[in-house]
Amino acid sequence: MREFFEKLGKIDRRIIYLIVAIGVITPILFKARLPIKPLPEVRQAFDYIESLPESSAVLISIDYDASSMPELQPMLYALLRHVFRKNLRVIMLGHWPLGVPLGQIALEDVAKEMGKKYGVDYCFLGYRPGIAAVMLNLGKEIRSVFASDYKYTPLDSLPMMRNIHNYNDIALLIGLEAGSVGDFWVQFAQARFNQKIILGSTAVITPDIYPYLQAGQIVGLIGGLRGAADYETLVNTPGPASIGMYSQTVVHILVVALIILGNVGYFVLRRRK
Amino acid sequence: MKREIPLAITFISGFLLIVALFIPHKPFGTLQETFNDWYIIVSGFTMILGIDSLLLHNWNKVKRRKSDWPYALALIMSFFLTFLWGLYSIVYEPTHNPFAPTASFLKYFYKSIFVPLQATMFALLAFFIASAAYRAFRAREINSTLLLFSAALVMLGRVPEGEQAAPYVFGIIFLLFAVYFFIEASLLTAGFLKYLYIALGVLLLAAIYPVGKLLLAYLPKIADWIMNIPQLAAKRGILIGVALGGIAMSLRIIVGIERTYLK
Amino acid sequence: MVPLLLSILFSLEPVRNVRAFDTPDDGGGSITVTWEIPESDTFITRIEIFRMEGSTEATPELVGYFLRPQTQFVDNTVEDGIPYYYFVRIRSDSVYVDSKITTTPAISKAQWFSGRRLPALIILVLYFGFLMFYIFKAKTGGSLFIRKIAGLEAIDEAVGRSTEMGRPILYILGLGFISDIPTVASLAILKRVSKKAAEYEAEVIVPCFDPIVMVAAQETVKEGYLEAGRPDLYNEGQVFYLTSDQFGYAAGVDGIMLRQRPGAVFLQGLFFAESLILAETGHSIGAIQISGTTAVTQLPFFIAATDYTLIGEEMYAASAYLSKDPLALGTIKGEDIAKMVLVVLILIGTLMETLGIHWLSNFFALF
Amino acid sequence: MTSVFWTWVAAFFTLSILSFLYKDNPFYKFAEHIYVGSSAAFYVLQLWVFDVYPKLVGGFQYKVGIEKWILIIPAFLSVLMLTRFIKPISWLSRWAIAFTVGMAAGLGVTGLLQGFLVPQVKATFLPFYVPGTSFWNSFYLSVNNILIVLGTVATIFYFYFSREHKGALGTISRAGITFIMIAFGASFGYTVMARVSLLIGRMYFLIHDWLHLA
Repeated sequence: MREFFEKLGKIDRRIIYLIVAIGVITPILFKARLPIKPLPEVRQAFDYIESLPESSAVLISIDYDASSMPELQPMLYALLRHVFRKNLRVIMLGHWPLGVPLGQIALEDVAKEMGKKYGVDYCFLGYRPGIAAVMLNLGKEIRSVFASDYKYTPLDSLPMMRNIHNYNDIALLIGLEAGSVGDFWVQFAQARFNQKIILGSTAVITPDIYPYLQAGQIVGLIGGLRGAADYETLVNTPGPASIGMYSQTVVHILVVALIILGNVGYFVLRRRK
Repeated sequence: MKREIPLAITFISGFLLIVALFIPHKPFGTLQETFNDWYIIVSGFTMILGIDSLLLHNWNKVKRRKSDWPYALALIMSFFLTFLWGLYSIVYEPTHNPFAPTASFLKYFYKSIFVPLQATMFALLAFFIASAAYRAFRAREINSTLLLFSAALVMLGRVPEGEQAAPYVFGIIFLLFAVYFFIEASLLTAGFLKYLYIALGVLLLAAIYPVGKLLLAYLPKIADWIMNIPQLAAKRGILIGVALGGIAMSLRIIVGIERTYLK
Repeated sequence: MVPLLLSILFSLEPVRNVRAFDTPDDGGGSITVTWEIPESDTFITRIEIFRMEGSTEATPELVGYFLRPQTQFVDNTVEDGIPYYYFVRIRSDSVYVDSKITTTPAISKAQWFSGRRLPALIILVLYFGFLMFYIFKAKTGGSLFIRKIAGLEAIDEAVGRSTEMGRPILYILGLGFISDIPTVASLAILKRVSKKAAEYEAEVIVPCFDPIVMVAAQETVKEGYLEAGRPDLYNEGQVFYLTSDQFGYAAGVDGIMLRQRPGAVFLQGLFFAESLILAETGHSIGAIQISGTTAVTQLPFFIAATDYTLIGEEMYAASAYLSKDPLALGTIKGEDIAKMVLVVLILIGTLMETLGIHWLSNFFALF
Repeated sequence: MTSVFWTWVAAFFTLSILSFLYKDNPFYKFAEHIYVGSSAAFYVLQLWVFDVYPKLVGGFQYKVGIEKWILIIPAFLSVLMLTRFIKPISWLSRWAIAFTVGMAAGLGVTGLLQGFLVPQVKATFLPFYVPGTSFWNSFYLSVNNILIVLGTVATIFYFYFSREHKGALGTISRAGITFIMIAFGASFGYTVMARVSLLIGRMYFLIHDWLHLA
């Protein structure tokens, strides 16, 4: 009996790794889902997109790279599905050069799935250096920074872009943020051009973005994997985030349980000394 | 001379940057950016030394047939293959930029080799965070107990349905503590400490239900409170110390008291 | 006639009090324009700012616009020394009214002192004063006490134990560049570690993330060996470059830990998410680990996974603590006095806020 | 077909890195060495394309007058750095290091002063009494402010070095370490979610994209 308690105090780390792995994998394999109550700021974002008239233009900015992919990519998929289902048009660009291709993958994926056409329903502009400069020029004329799309097709050859020149022609801007680019969007696009903005962010920077929501500078906020799961739920397309939420809860409880076990072992051991 | 000139260079460049903070006039107003540009240029050329060091280090392993030398060779080859692939994208592909979305470098190397390696290394943290918590979070004394509790509260407060699990988790913790106190008490002879332990044990048992109710109703709020009040206060204290210490360290460097790479 | 009629209909009044002046505290090339919007103007869809160069007679040029009510515009397209005049036009769709043209010319110029930063200057001069005072005091003698810092006391022991086990010492400088102060602080500790290691004839391995840090670390280790009187033991291959990728570096260092089995691991400098990967692997090979960083978010992981941790400022105090250089110790005393002053300041500030006096907090907000 | 091939490549590297959790093995060794080598090359390319080329080559091409010719200084410092390849004059590289260390000191002062010291002190000027919607609301907000101020002050005292932590200083610095420990626990707990998200992302890739199981 005593030996058993002592063992609790020093479980081999590999067993802990195994427990965590099982905790993550099982819910994914069985597509287990928790009943998710979306947070109000996520619902706000969803409702805003719902309210947009058909064929409005939505600008999506990819401001993250591979290391934040697990949180922001599911968010992007859910948003794209919603936007395309509402028959809105998507213009995609980005300020993190190494993340921009990740945005393109998602865009092509969802477009194919929903039968959307390049140049008519969506287009991909890519990356240009200079964060503030790009944002300010988008207020004047999009062609002054992006004369052409990523394949060097002039914007005027893309049917959907013919009447789009600046923020006036863009109904909504969605920024997916892993760093400080979101602050720039608020500072330049919202404060100067009154652009409506929804920000999606990694869990780490979400606390920094909350003040914008409270001040009414953004019309919605989707934070972390939790936010992504909320959005998937709202759009009713369960994906990696909603499935992941189960794993999250399981792993968190497992870790707390492990801490308790460790302490039980520790106290029994200490008692003997 | 070998010592004085570097010290003078350090003094001048450090001093100029500080003065520049207060002078908007040219060239001081943009000095920080200018220096940053210079730094980037110097660091770009120093990369040659870095790569030389990396390749030589591994080439020596290959040459001397040290253990694991085939891996060292794989490292050298992967360096050159990646580098040449990038060069190919610069020279032969229409965008002349390996980081353009259409470049084969980005499409294949970056997406299928680099990203999985990076993301998986990063993902290892989920395992390590569990093993570190298990090993280190022991209620040794009052402070480590507080650390443990605040970690557990925030952890459960951040996940959906966390508040459903929390009452059970903390109920078990309280129960265990109570049992511990009773055992301690049973081993003591009658006295103040014995009754104190018994009282603590009873108190913990009595607290299980109300605390459980409280957690069920307010857990996410409690977690936020911990983050926004005590967490913030300590973080701020540490940051003020870091700022004072860092400025003092900078001054020591500028006036030449601190010279790590010089005698 | 029609616009005039419509403007009466919508009661579009021109903006008032248009002022243009040189933007203060800047490097020139900038004029700030401010104005007031009459409360009756509720139909504004666009605000346009026009500029005339040289005189009020010149052709107006559109220099900026807003799509929402704003009362300030910074024109960064001006040249120093030329007089400019401005007026502001507000629109409600196709209807517009212009404000009066500014009467005094605005001329941009660069300032030699940023008044906005005066508080920062005062704080800096005071703080430098404290530090210099205690440096001079230390010069004239008088020993200074410094409390025990467990993590620093453990350095010699860790190096010694590692040597006894016949294992090398691994020193990790983190992901900082040399332009980050924590990296420089870490180099100071590295010097001490390599000196001790040279005395014990133990090997120090330093894998680097940044090439400039690598060069500086090579010089530092060489200097440490020289101070110990064993320059013969130093070899350049001990300090080498791995990669500038965060997790590539972590993967490489993990490999070194597993295969070279260091007896002591130092993690000192600036760390990000990789901190725990390194510290857990170090723990799994049974090395004594001494960590230190100023990155507040990574400190919990170091506390959990390593044997000793230098928290924030303790890392900066390390070089003074280890070298026992009286001048450096003098600055530590200066820091402590500054802390007392700050605490008093914080208490005064909170008291003033409680009483509804915001003078002090406004002073600090001047940045 | 190619996409299937590249998915397998990605899965191979993912599993190789994960195998490290069990113990060091040839797969991890291989993946690790490939990672270090290729990422080093990756950053050389990135540094060239995004930094050195536009700043130095671009600078010499497009800048004029003094702004152009001043670029000789960093070019010269770079040459000094490279003297390390020539042993007899390698000490010249210390001049270049001296410049970078001086920059560290200068940026250290300005950055810490502007970015940390003044804003953090200012943010701690909190009133001890906050009027709220009700007595208890006001009480709650006021106590929060008092806790923040006291916690900050106590933590500052923990870093008081030049006196033994005994007596009053001992008491307050112990309160400081209590705050620090609560903060570390909370910060640890806060990060778990983000880290687990990363693992979920990888597992989802393996199960969904590679094995097509879910």
